[in-house]
Amino acid sequence: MLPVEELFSNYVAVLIAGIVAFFMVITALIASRVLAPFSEEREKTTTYECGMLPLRRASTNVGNRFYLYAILFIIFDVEAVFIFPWAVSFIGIGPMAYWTMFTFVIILGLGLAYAWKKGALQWR
Amino acid sequence: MFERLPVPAQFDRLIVAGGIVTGVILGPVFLVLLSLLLVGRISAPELVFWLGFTVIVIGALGTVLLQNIVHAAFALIAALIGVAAMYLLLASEFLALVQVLVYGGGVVLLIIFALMMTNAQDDPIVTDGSQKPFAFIVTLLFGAVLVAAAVNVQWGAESVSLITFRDFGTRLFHDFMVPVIIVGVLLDIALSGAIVNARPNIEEHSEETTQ
Amino acid sequence: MALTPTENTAVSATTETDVTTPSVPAPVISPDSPGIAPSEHPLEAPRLTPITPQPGKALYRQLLPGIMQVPADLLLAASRKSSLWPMTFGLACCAIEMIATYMAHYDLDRFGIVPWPSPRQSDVMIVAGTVTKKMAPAVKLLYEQMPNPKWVISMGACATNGGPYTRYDRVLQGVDKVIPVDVYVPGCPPRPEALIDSFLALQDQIMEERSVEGRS
Amino acid sequence: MVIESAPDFETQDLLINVGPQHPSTHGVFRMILEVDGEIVKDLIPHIGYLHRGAEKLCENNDFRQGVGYMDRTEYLASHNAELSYVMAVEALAELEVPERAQWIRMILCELNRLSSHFMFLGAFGVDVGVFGTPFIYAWREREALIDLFEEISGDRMMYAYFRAGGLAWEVPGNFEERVREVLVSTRQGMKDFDNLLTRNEIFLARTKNVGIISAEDAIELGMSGPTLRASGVPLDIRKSEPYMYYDQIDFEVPIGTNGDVFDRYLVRLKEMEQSVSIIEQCLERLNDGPIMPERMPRMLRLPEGQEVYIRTEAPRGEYGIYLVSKGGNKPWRLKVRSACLSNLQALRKMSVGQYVADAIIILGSIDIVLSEVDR
Amino acid sequence: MTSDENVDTTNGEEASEIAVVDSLEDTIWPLINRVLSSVDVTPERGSIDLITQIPRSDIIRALQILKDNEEVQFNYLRCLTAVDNESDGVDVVYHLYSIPKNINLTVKVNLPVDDKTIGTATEVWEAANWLERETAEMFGITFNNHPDPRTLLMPEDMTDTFPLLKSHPFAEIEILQGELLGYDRENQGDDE
Amino acid sequence: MRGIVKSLATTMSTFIRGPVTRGYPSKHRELPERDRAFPLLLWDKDIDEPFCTGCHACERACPVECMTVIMKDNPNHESQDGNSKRRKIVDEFWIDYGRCMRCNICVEVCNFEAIAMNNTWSGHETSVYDRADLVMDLPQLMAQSKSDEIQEWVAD
Amino acid sequence: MNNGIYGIEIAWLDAVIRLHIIVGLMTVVVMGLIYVERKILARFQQRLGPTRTGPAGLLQSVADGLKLVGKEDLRPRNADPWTFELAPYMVFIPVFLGFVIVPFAFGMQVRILELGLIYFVATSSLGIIGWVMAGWGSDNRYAMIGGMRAAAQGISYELPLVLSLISVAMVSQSFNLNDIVLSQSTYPNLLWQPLVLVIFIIAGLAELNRTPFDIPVGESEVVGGPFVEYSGIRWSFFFLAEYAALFIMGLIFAAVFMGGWAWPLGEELGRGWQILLVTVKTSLFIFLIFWIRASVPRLRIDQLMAFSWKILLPLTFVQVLINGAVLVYDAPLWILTITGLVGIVVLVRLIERAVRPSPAVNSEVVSVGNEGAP
Amino acid sequence: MIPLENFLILSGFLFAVGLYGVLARRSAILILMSVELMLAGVAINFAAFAAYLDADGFSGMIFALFVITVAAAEVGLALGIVLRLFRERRTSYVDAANTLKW
Ligand code: SF4
Ligand code: SF4
Ligand code: SF4
Repeated sequence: MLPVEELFSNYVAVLIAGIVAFFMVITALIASRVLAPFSEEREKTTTYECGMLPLRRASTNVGNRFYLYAILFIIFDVEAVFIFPWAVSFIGIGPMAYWTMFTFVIILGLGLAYAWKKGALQWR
Repeated sequence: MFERLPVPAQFDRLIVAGGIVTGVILGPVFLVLLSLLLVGRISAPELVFWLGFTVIVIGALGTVLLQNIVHAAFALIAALIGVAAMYLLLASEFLALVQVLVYGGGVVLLIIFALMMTNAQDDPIVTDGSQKPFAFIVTLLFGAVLVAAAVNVQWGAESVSLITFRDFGTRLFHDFMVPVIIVGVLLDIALSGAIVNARPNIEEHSEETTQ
Repeated sequence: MALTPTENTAVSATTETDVTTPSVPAPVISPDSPGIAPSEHPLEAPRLTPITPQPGKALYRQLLPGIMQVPADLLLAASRKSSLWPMTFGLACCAIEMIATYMAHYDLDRFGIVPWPSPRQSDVMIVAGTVTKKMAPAVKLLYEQMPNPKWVISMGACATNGGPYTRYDRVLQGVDKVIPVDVYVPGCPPRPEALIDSFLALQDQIMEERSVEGRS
Repeated sequence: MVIESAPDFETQDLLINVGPQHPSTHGVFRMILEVDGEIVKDLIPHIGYLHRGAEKLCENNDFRQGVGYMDRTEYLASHNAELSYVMAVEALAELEVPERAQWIRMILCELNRLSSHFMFLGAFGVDVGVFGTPFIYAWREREALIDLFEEISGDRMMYAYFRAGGLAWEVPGNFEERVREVLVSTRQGMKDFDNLLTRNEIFLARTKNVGIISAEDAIELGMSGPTLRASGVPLDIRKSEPYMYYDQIDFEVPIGTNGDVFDRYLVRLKEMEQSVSIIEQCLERLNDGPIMPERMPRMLRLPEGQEVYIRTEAPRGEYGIYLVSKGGNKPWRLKVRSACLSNLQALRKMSVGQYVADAIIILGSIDIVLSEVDR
Repeated sequence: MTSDENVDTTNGEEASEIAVVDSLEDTIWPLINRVLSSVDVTPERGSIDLITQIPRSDIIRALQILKDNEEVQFNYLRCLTAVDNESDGVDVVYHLYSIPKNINLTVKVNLPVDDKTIGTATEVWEAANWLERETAEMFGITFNNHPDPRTLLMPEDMTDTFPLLKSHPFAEIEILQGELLGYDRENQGDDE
Repeated sequence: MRGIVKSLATTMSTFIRGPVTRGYPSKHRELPERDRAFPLLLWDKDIDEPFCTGCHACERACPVECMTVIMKDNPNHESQDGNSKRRKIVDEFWIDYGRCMRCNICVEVCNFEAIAMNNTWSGHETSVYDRADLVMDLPQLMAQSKSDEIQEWVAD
Repeated sequence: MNNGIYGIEIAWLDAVIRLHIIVGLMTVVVMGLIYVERKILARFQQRLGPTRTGPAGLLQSVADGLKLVGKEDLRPRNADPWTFELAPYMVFIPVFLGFVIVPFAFGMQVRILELGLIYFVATSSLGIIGWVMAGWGSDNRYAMIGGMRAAAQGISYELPLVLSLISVAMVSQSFNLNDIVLSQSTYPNLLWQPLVLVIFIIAGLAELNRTPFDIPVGESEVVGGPFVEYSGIRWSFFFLAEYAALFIMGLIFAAVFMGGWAWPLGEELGRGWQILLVTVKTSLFIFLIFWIRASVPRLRIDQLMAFSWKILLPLTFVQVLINGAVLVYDAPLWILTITGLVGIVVLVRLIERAVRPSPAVNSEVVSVGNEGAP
Repeated sequence: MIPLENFLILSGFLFAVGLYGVLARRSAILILMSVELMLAGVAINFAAFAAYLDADGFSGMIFALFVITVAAAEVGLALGIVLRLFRERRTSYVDAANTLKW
């Protein structure tokens, strides 16, 4: 096979895996629908809240701590994206590529340090 | 008569859930494509392309049309995963995976966090003249121009060339060293900007609440 | 005297419930007996109304009628009885003995019984302890939130009929006033072994009632 | 531009309802947490889900029957609860308890303290998040203790063994060997706990400097028992107002310095060591003799117009019985002073400003018994 | 002074407590009397602790003095409860303890049946908060200025009766045996 | 980290120590002789009648009022040419096991040593499907004693 | 592209067959894992674990599964129907996709992807969306908090995981799992990368939401996290996904650090040996996870985040740079071993320092003597 | 094989839909999401041209990578601003931000 075709065939396997998993779930759901009892009691579908009726609708704001971490994550995820190709090619290119990446990592390390100092890593 | 049918009331949920999404929309597309494939009218990559195309169209339209913002965010994931499939068809495994990694795991999550934080649920209904008709016309015109440009030009290329990952890395770090470092600086700037903006400012916040 | 149609249906309905839920005693013995004092408090009645369990229906009974239903019933009942997941739900002193039953010396895990915190994932509710009138609505709601099929074990004197605290008017005289109970374990508190015994009894009951519509 | 259906953009603080059915509320306690991004801004406790009128029922029952209700009030340390009750009755009826009965009572109370603290350790370990293991270790040891109690009194939890004037019946013949045997396994269990939790970094990170309450606040809120002593107040009724023969026994009262959750844990662990030594000393002094006073009326009647407030050091703190008699064989008023109720009052003060997860271990560190709180 | 004939110093209390009882008369009462000189106090002897009667109007002030005074420092509120004496009204009882001085005191206030209101001790000790809430809903006592006068133990909708009052009835027992189960003496064929 | 390693070592040591489970339904542990399950009536083997005279002492002393006793004249009394010394004897006796709190008071107050706590496993394996089944009547209460299944333990 | 029967390429058929084998294998292994976990945890806790369903309790998981199929599955009234219903798919499918790359033995995998490790990371990052969907869709506070926590934890520990995998890939000079395994036929990577091994295990625990990082599902706080409202079969898919992910993580561990099927026997030996080797190595990882679960408390969310961002991330960065330096200047590999061990010591020190913030607030229990209260 | 036009049409479609979203929606977060769509379309364009027309150079691929990168950074920064807007104004609608100084 040509390399391109091999790539396709590999990812077709991924597609099929997704479809297989999907059908697994849906088959089980149908089996459950057939085998399981059902009833239409109204109280049954109230939101579980430790035995009490729900206080308010749940969707209220959930702190922006998580948000700061998500921003950090994206930045460093992107960094990892640049490290991926570097990791398998830097030996071939030589020290220059290494020092490029060194600088890159240090720059982002400074970013992390800045975030640290600014208290973005602190919960409170 | 219908109430005597042995179909439980919940049964429709199944159809609603997995059903409509894949069974009703994707399913026929998939079946048509598969039968086309079987009779040899299209090739496997084309099948994947059209499948991905459908996903992207649904996802993109969902993103801009759905009322519920959280649903729109989930539709965005579908669109972006479809885009990843496109990268695969363009023989760039790496870009596809990066697309999933950065968007699926990162950007969409960030958007969802922002939604949760701002407690935004629905797009508001605007009464005194919406921009929607205007936006629609502009979009239509713009899209027509793009499509016309794409179709009318003879591009001349017929096959995709594969790029090995190692070559990609070599090129990137051989020829694009300075841009890479600039990207690093850019990321730093984005990081600090985002932190400065999003960091809860305690004093301000308390002032806010007391007002 | 001929029964009017409505009376007729009412009678058949009650007999049906008797068949399907043989273990649920009538909540009030009789109106004129000096049994339970009728509730004097105006607000008490709505919160303490017993649940009338809606029998669950399973689709396979319609799809696989007759001979096919038997193995399906058997298989389901056998798996249900070996994987009874109780809700972690302790009310009072009996809860301590219930915990003891989960622990190393008695180890309910041997029977496939593992506690889950949410009613959505549990099959059995062990009412272990005194159900007060303040708690009764919560017990009721939790029972209702459990998906079918579900069972209730009333553990200890308090859950059975108020036990030592039955004379205090803030205490519910038995949890079967609000939810249907399948197995009663006496004792104050019952030994862990007694609780295990009640699980065995429940397993027997599940096997026996495996083909009764609405019970499994 | 007019926006018609602008959604509710008020930043609401999330209200989380914990309990009455929740794996870590130790029964039917309920609290509503007002949370701002994982940090507790306010905590509203709700109790009373187990209020079952033990005090009222005791007023209707005579003194022998009351013992059973006391058992059920403090079901993790029934001996200690019975002790307060019978001591109150003895104080009013002017009964003299024979020496042997006192020593046996002391041994049993301390053993019960051990078993109750084991329960705390187990539940606390689970609250902190170990999957079941501490609970199971705790019950392994508790089971040995419970077996012993069962051999003595016949029941695993509700002993009904102390009677006004002495004990219901004589302990079995091999009592001393059995106690020593149990102490061996108890020591092993304590060591297991020490190894499992005390030095574990995650445990330390979770418990240190969490839920601090100062000594002044603790006293102001009427806390007692290990929860108070963890804040550095060496108040132990066995020392300050000795009852039974605690003044003849040599033991120490561990106190904490920081008043945080870890101190409460460690104080209890150390207290268990002291209990073991107390039991050993008691065993040495145990001698033969009667277990009931010579002349016991068949039906106890108390003098008119008397009252007494008896306090003892139960595992959770001061367990007080306020007994008012107006003659007859039933108490006129019986009030159980519950240590847990007062300790629980401090929960709000300890939890505000902490994380949600901390609120749960703070609750665990108070070690409440709901039927004592609500009675 | 109702007093000591009821207190037998050899009544089975332990040695140390005997010592405490002995010293009650000599030390604590003069001390309290001195401290509360501005208040009208009536002493009484309990079995172990000293009991003082304080009139309702002075009670919070007296408690504050007892807490703040350097000589006694009753900084610990052990217990707060009430006793229903039927026609004689309701006694509110405070059990105080001084950790620094290791002394106990019981303070009693009598409230008439028709006006069960009293000031709140939460101003003095925070510990009184829940205890007063409990006492309030059990006896129907109103604690004026209580910071948080919600119900504590009762169900929210059953706060109109007060279970610890003597007049509160017990519930009927549901009995499943004997005649109620259909046992009929006549049918048993006894030789009655 | 070292503390975590110590924790791991502790769990491993219990891993090696082996299970402590008592295999309950297959193996019944020996119960202590004082075990208190539920009260039972005793049977006087010599005369073939229950010890109980139906004197109501236990009924009155029971804190939870779960007993009902009905007394009758003993047909087997000496005055009626019987061989029994009991003038009165129990006619009917119910104990509601569902409410009994196993406090042992009924045993202590009985002047005739006619009632005892069941200290065998049969007293604990009493799960029922209907709570009315928990009310034991006279034959059920005496069956165990008649068949010599319980070893009575009396506090001295 | 014409090598197909009726236009379907062999590769497709091949993939379908292999994936169906995987489906069977996964089901059996997951059931086995659940059973084994219960048994092992029981043993750690001196219990017996399931014994009564089938011989030695072997059928326990089967019974559980069957019961869950026969259990009513509810959807809360207030839940968002689309999100609620689609969440099980979004959780399960990404996990299942991971099976495409994992090698069981020589030639025994679904596909050899050139960028296998990146693929693994990308799919596992998709799963987080499913958790958030479940949490948000349930309209339940616990679920919501659990979902948010899961997301925050997932993203925080993905970075150390990615970077540790990059470190290994640098040594093996490939992201292809097959090449990585082959490159270890003499020395496994764990020799060169001990620090990375530790970080991988920690981050793997966090990605799998296992103790001590199970705060999204912590029973004592959020009652089961995002899945509180799920019942019956839907819930069981979350469970299935969790254990399948555990299995995959174990296989990745075996392949990346322990030399998969290659080390120490090489690829000449038969399939049986290779499978045995992989099984042993995977079980090692899984047993370690169960062991940790039985012994260690749960972290708090802020500690968990701080641990990842302040300790693990800098350490992995340093490790990547050191790897690069050693490899680019062709220095001997044992330097990496030494730096790795030093790194572990640093990690231990950092953890211990983080636990005791400052000696001033350190508390000790002191005893008073016999003189009683003041 | 798939003709290049298909990809170009797709990218044009994505860009146009994104444009519609930017113009028609009010919530700042939705606008950001639409911008993401537009950027994805652009990136597909780059990649497609690189794959079809630039057999050995693949600068287009690298550019697509940079686009993805920059898009991620943009989202992070922009959402930071949205959050700020939300905190100051209690809304996330762009119309509320029309006053420059507040
Ligand atoms: S039955 Fe007895 S042990 Fe159980 S809860 Fe009631 S009083 Fe407590
Ligand atoms: S058992 Fe004893 S006390 Fe009870 S009625 Fe019979 S004889 Fe009397
Ligand atoms: S043991 Fe106690 S509760 Fe039971 S019947 Fe006897 S006296 Fe009544």
